[in-house]
Amino acid sequence: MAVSMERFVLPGESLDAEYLPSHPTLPLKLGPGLRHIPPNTITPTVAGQLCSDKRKNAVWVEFNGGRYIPTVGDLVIATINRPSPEFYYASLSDYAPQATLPNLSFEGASRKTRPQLQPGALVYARVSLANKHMDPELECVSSSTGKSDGLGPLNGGMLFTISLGMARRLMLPRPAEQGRVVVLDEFGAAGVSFEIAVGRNGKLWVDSTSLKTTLAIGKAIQETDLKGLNPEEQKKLARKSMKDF
Amino acid sequence: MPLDTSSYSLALLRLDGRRWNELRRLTAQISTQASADGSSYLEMGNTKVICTVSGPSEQKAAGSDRGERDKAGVRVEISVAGFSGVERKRRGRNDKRINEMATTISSAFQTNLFTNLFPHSTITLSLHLLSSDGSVLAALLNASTLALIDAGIPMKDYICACTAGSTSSYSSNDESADPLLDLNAQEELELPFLTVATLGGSDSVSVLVMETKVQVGRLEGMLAVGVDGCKQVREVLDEVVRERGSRILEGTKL
Amino acid sequence: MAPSSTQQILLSPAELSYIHTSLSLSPPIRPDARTASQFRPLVAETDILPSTNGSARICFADGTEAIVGIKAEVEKSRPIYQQNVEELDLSAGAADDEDEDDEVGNGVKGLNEWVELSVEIPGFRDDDSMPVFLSAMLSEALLADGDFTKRLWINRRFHWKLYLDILLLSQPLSYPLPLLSLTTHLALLSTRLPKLKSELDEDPLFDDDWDASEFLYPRAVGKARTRPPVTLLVMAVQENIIFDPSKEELAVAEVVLAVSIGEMSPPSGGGSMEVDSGKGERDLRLLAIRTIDPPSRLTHSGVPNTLNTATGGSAAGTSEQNSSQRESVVEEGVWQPPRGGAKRKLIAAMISKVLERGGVAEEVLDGLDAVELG
Amino acid sequence: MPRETAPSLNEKLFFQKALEENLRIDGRAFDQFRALELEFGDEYGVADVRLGKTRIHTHISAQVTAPLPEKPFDGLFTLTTELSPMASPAFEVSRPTPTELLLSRLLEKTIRRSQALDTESLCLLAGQKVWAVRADVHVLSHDGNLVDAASIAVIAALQHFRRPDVSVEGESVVVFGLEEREPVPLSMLHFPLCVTFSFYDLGGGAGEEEGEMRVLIDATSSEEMLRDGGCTVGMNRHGEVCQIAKLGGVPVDAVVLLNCIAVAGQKVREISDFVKGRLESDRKKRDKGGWMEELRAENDRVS
Amino acid sequence: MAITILAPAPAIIPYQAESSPDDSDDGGVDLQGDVSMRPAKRARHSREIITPGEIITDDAQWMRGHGTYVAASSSEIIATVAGTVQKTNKLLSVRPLRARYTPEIGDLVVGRIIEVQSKRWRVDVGAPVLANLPLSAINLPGGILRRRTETDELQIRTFFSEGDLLVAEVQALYQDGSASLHTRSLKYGKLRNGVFMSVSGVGGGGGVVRARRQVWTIDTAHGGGKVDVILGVNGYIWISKHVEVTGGEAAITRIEESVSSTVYSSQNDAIERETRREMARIGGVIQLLVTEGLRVDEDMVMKGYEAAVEVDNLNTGESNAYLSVEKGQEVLKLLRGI
Repeated sequence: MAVSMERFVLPGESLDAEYLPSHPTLPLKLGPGLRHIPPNTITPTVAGQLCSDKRKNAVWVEFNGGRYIPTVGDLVIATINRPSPEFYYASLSDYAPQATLPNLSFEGASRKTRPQLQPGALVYARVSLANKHMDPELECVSSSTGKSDGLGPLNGGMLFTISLGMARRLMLPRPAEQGRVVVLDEFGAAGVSFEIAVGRNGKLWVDSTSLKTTLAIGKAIQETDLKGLNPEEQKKLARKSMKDF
Repeated sequence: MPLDTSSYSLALLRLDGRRWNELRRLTAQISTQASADGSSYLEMGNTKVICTVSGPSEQKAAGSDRGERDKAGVRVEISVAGFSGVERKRRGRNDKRINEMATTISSAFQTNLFTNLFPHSTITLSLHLLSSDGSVLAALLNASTLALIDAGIPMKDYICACTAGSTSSYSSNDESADPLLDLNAQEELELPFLTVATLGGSDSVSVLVMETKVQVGRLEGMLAVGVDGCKQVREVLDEVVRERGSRILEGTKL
Repeated sequence: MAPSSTQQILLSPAELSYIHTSLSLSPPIRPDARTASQFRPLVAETDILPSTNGSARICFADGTEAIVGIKAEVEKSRPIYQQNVEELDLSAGAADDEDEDDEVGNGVKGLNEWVELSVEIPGFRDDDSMPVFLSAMLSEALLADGDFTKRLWINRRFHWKLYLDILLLSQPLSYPLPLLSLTTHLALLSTRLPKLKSELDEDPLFDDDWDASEFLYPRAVGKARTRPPVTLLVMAVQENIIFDPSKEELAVAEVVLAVSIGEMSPPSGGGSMEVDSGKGERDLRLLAIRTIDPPSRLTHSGVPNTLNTATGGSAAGTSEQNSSQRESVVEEGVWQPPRGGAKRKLIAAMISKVLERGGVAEEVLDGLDAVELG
Repeated sequence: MPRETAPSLNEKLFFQKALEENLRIDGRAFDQFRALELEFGDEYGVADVRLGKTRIHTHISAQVTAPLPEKPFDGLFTLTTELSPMASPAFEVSRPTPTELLLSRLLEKTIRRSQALDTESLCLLAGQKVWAVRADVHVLSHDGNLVDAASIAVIAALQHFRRPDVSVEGESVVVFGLEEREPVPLSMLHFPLCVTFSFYDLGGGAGEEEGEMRVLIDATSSEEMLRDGGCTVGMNRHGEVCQIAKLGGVPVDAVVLLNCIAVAGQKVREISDFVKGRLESDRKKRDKGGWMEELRAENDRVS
Repeated sequence: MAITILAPAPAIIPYQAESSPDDSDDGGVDLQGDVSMRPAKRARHSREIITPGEIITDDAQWMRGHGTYVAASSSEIIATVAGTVQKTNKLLSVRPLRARYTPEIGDLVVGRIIEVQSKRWRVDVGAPVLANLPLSAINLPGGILRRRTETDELQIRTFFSEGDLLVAEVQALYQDGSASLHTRSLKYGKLRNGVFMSVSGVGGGGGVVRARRQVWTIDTAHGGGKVDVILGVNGYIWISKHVEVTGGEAAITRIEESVSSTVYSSQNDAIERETRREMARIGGVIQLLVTEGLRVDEDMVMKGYEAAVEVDNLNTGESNAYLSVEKGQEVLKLLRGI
């Protein structure tokens, strides 16, 4: 992994070329939180950690906070609001516009055999369409393979709210030094079995055999998020909460 | 002018000639208005209330869908007639005290009615206070119960309400204070009191509102008197419904 | 023109056509078979609220219900300077008759601002057009003769301030004006004011005994009676004049009038609209007329079979053709909303039907008189 | 239009199961308040209360006005509440929600109607000049239990507030600036606080046999959204109940309610002590070097 | 007299203070806090009427039906509405004295179109929520078996438009209690040539009840000819001039064609004034039955109508179809006499 996190940037500051990756052939890719002002000024629009990937020649700002803005390809946990003849209306977060989830966008769904979701049900879905002035659209099936890939209704368990940054951290495959959350590994290593789904919209769904375990895992992540615990502290936290059950 | 509270001893009568645990004249009629789905007229002493129910009917517009689509919403509108009090007074629609009563009534019936039987519909209660002489919230609740029964909307049980007071004002800490049932406007002005509504004949309290200061020790007695008063109210309301029902049944037999 | 209906009622073209044709027959056949001048039975009671000076409740047969409570409070009069009187009068009110100023001689004088009238209709805000129009029409009739406010005069320094609170208790199914007017009439009839014990311009002192109180409208037998005004709704379909229209009938009306009538004591000034200078009989006077926009204008017209594709006809190609064809085809049994205004002769006939000796107004007033008071 | 996401079915079920096992989502005991923090501003009469993620800012101000004609000997005391969309997506500007209505009504009943502030002491010249004290309650962040937090904020701010000193000679009133004379505290008759209980009916259907009733204190916003009923008790540390508001919701046995009132009394004493402690330490902080004592002594000599 | 003014019905039962609260059964205050309630006692109180909260039975063999509920952790069946108990096999339900119409499959209803959507109509049938009439559930003109086309969707208003009345059958019920209607029979369709009246919201044996026949023809007196009466189970009633189906019983296909040519018409046929008067009389009779809380079905309407004609004949002077209060009483007397 050629990801590097070099410095903390503030909105509006000018970025020196030395911080930007330079690749001989690939064009420079700007990720979230950066803006290109022609001819060749690049400034951050948010405060956060400037990250760059030399191999892909990409650069972006890692930041924590703000509202969730749907982006195509994001995995999210949505709450069904109400059904309609063709869609389910679902909400992703407070303030966000309602998303639509076509009735047939489930694995193996047809007119006759589609899942019946009650208002309030949770689904793990992928954002398939996100335009500025349109309601986002979700899918629970891969349009190319027709497989669910683990998407679909989430039964039981509990939903926790986490920060957007935490949601991203949980989903990125990174070593512990670069912000990987180790608290879950710690639980796993202790033989606790649980299921987890992370939504980029700042939602975390946890299910396990007992209520207490579910709560402990959810709260451990929330606490790691809130207090910004380092790996050592995370391990301690996990061990402590495991004592309770 | 403070009341002479010494005259309130259990053995004695109140200013209007009632005993301490006596309700005022409580009368009611149901099906008073042909155009409404349900209606009632109720008098508790000189407090007079009319209630009409319309619905359950299709929810108006999409603007009102506040998540609760799997059950009926209960909307309550209270209008206080300008001539209801001693002095003529017009109350705006934004009067917070009235809105609080409306919220209370709505919330009490939202749990008592089987609203889940009528998804995405609205039950509208329209209450008119024609004359007020104490126990207003109680009268409104009782009238609502009757009108909802008249409208044939399923409910767990009657919600019956009355007020209960205590002869000692909050400042005096005397132990000889006695509870009083069903206060009129004058008594409400002078004495600490609470409004209590229970579910049917049980001790389950659906609404309990107290707005005057009272020693915590007084409360138990007041509450006990109030809860018992609600049971008496239930008997009366039940009689009204049965009377009306019998009359309908008689009429059907030809 | 006053707004028509409080609720747009939805009737199918076939229903409208049926009712309209029935009402156009001579004599008309009303949906409930009443005669043209017959009223539906109503339930009335007065003096129902002890905390008011006067009150009444009326239920109409269609289930609409109204209650009126009247409260009087003693108020200090604003000092009036004679030269200002006319100006004040104008600013205060609607249709005040200036001629009456001659009577100021004995010092008895009323101001329109001594009466406050409010109309409350469920589902409407206070400043919506419907309640505002209704209260304007009701107070217009009440204050029209300038005689009413004189009853509120106590002495030169004090007067009664009269609050009329008119509540519609039911949903406004049909046009509520007649209901509200009749209820107000009864409430005014039952209104009593405490007997004055003080004299002249002292601070007023009243008799505590409610039994000694005096009616706002004294009911001495034999003397010339004065009664509060009533406002009736009259509608016409072709030549037929129909009273107490139901909401379905209103939906096909071609002309709708709200006619306010008052009964006078022998007048001192000149009432121009006086119809009959009776001797001991009711002396009725026309106080106000308002045309009401008939809701029938807002209905959709029916489609005749010949233009209906669903019934084997052929629809017109364009919308213009369509409307012109509809205009030209006049078929029996197809509803056409009425257009244009009313003939003067018809309006005159409607008014005289109300006011004539033995006419509807007399019967209504007789009926209302018979309601047991107090 | 921003809207709040209603709790999902999963959350409802999980929460209910947790209650059955006597667990709360955030691990508190049923009758435990969240961490309470109280800070005072540099100015007098500014209090900032945090109860978990709920945060309320209160500002007291006073000015001289004419009294109401029907109460010439009483000063004025008004309470205003503001719930801005900043606090929660459920709030909208200029559209009062039931939450806002109840917050302002309950504060009104608990603090104003119970005469916590001695309005007679605010009278300067009968019928002409009185102090008008105004408490502005701003909800900065809403995570449940606004009423309790707001009552703490208002009561603390009222005790912290100092109004300018005045002197009355005949018909003339002189208001001294803060630097001219040491401002004086308001005269308070008692210190009522609110404790809100949330009821959860685990039986599902109510009726006579509802055996499974859970009562929580200091509910978070999501706990409030799932509750079947609530009851707010306003009382002071002397055991005087100022108001009770169980405004509908699930029926609760009378004995349970009486129990709640007893618990409320205990909580009010605890919170009162906490507020007192914070006021004391704030006073010490301001009183660096004891110059305030000195000033007071000087005043004594003058008078 | 043009106007009849009645006094309100005195229906107030004054509350009687119990003379000695301490020895009465339910009165009295237990200041000791021992305020347990004895619900079982009230259950015995019952006459014929059951009121909400009343325990109907604690026998576990019964199943709960409409108008009842079973409290958690008990087998007691408790009433939720005021009305009469109905036992169907092992099903126990309470029929309310008065309630909004609840649709049931197979009901014949009269409804009014409230809203037109792209592929369906929303119909007011007096139920808590509007009913649906899908475009696919009506007979299209030009043959019953014709396929639905896009043109039909575009011309949806030519079949039914806002305000139109129709008679239909409840075909299905959705989960939320709303009904789906159909008019796929020659009996059903748009209504014309008559008047509408609504007597909904009556129950407890009064008002329109589900009966053997909801639609029949009256051969009226006074030369009124034949009049059709449609009693919608939902309390909406249509009274119209009877239109003979042309062609008799010849070829079924012919009937279909001729019917379909007028089934969506909103044009009335010519109707005699005598017919109109008798229709008004029938309306008056139904209204009378409803205000008296009587059953409205074919039998009662026929009897009532005959009585009304008789009363009218007894009156000297011109025949008047209007049922005044006095005449209504006479009709009732006749009815009760039978």
